[in-house]
Amino acid sequence: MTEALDVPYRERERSVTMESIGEEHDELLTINIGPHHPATHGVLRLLTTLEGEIVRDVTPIIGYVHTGIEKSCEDQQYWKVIPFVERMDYLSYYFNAMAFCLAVESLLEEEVPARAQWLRVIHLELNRIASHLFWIATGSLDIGAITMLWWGCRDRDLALDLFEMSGGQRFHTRYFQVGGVIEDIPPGFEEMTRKFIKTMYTRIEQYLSLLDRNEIWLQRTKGTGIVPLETLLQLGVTGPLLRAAGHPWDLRKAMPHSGYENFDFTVPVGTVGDNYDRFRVRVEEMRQSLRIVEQALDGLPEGPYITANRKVALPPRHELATSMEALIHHFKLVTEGFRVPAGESYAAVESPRGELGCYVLADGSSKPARVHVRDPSFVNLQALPEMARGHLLADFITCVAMLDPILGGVDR
Amino acid sequence: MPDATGLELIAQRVRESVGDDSVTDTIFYRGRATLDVAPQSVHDVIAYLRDDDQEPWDRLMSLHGVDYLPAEPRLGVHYELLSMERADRFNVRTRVGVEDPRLPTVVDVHPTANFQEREVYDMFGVVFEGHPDLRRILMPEDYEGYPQRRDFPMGGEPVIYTFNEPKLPRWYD
Amino acid sequence: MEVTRTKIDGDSLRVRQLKAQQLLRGELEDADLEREVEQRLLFTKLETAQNWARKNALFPLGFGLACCAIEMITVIGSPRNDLSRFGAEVTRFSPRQADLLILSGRVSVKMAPIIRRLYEQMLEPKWVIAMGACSSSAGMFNNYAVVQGADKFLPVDIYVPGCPPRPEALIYGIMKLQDEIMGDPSMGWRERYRAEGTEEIA
Amino acid sequence: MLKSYLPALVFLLLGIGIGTAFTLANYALGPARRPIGMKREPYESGLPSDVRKSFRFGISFYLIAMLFILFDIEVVFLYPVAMKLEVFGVFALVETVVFVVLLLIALVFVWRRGALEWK
Repeated sequence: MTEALDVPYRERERSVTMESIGEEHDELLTINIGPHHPATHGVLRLLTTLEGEIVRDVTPIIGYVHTGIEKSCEDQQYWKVIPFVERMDYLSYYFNAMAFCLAVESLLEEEVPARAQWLRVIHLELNRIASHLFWIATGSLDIGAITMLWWGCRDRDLALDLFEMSGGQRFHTRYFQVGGVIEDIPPGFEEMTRKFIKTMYTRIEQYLSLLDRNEIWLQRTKGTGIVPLETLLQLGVTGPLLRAAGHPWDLRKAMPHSGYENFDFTVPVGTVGDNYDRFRVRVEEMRQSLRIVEQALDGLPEGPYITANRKVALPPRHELATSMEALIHHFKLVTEGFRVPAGESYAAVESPRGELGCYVLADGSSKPARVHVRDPSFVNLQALPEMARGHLLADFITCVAMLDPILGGVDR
Repeated sequence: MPDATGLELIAQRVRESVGDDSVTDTIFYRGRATLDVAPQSVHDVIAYLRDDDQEPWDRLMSLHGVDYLPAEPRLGVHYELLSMERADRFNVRTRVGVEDPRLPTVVDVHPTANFQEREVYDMFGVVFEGHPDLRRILMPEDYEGYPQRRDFPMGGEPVIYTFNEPKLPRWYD
Repeated sequence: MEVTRTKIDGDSLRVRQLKAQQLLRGELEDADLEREVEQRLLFTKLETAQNWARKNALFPLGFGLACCAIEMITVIGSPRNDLSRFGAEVTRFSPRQADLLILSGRVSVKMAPIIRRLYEQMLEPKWVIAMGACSSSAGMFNNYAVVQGADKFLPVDIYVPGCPPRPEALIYGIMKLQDEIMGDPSMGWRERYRAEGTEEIA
Repeated sequence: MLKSYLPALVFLLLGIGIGTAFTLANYALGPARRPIGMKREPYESGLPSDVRKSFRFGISFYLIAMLFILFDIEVVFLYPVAMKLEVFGVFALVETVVFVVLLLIALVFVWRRGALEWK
């Protein structure tokens, strides 16, 4: 492995050529804001060419946490793929599982009962809040507000307690199954969620009171990292970045799936498209998610929490003792898993960072032939050089913070 | 999602404007419209669908590669198109053989394809002609082989469970 | 260092304070002085004192790879279970000022030489915690892209199981590391449970 | 005469003593391990660094450094006055006020000339 390092690194990174900067400067400094750096939210390497404090050119180089998840998924049965897919974008794990389940359900033409859909929406929105809380914690840490790290992590723990209560674990709970949800929510879940919602409304006021009238925060975020809307659309950027630039594209409103149409919530849209708008759009999204969870809890329908089709869903444990069919179904599912008829499907979900689509190719066996996840951070990362060229290095770090890339999803 | 007839209409329009042999097949399955396109005319079809068609598909959401190993033109490349006005999705697919996987790039039509084409090149070995900076994006620069092809070994280590491993080393080979 | 605790009630506490005051003012004579000094002083080797100081001032290198990094930041950042109780919550981002490397996340093949370089640039004496299943043994990613266990290219001291391990699990791992720094014989479960025949097959 | 400078001398010796003690303690107390591999290499977020020794920083950094020295070191002069204000009496107070006003004029001049904006 060491000889690979003797090759001078610069020659291998041919893409950073000086032509793009015009005349030759002896003061140009090409450095790596590299894989190990406090401000890159993971192992993202930004090969930046600086002239003094001005960023002249940026080349994101990724792949440092590439785990070959899509290749591993091809070796697992369908219901074993969910833990792999959840670990791609490790801050919004429910959204990965949701996209995969939607894709497989559309292949199976499986109808998910209403209660399962509403439970899924509750967990998706709680996960959006938890993801935005972590973004506001580390994002403001990059800009200098250390208090936000303690506040953000403190409130995020409340949300993770809810996941632990319903799914059994704080992270990657594998709560979503193909065809519904693995377990109904325990009795105390509803009160804890309502208490969480009440505290979160006041906590969001606290964040805004700390940040929104803070002169340093306003000067660092207002007017920095502006990218014209047309460039964003051409670069395929979706999510809060696009909405902050004034384009109200939200998959939950445009192409609602799994019951989003019967909740009323508004889509926050920015005007200028700078970092301050991105900050306000995400904070407002947290409030809207709270409203959605509140409405979902009020109108949670009764009924089964997973599809009754025993070919796909495991039968309940107590039935195994009595009925022979349940035993056979259970045995068939556990050993070989359910078979999906040959075909392809692409399902997209609005994750906290943008459109998260999952493409599944089924070849009739019980293992997917190909699972590809279109990760929003991977596509949004292409907008980073547009934000940074010609601005100060400090604003560049703010842009990375407000872009909120999750490197697990970028590198898959 | 354009239904079966809508798909045929689109295919018809594409054949007229881009070329008769450009569209090889149209598949409508489980509510998903897929247009199979000949490899060399991908760029023209996508440009046509974006600009001159009466129902424009102006956004490219995802570009990903697939390895249909048993089927003959093995490597497939999918273009997930999205129209934000009509909130509708459409899929264009091309099939390329393994011997010379060449495809014209669509970066000039949709700049978002830059990273995604590099990933398809890195994982499947499909060369996109005209791509501004075609290099490996996920694997190390000097990595040989295209990991996500189905004939590429999974790698990793065999997990040893047995207690008599010292007596019968690597019995599973 | 056995520490015996005796119950101090009201008046004997007053007596102790007066005695300490006289000791400081130097008014105690030989017999009293001997006994007082005997009770107050602590004799130890330089080695133990050094380890004790190192144990309680671990500087972790701020090093996040994947999902375990989020749990590590929660351990450092969230007030509920934080690391400042062990004096280890100051994460330094330059290897020159860090002596504990917490490998939080999956170690990919492309990242391994960089981690090796960081490890070599760290301060002596340095320790490595492999946090989570992925860095301990590549967890469920038994494929081409992940190094099968960080101990293939780094000497790892503590393996913390879990995917991701709970914050309390990481803190327990750090407490175990502190025992190891003190050279506590209770480490090494194989000796404690006399578990012959379970050595890893290299 | 030597009497009045003794504290300064002791302070100087103590400073040097503590400084060297800490640097040398590392060799005495630290583990005797030979530095392996890339210990000597410069740290650039985990990658081999290509910054040439001949690299010269831009002129703006020099300007900011000068401004910093100009305005920040003045605080050092205020300390002794603040310590012994009642001994020096009103005269010292007036003098420091004049001193600060002069600095303010300099600051306004620099600010108007635009040296504070980053070019």
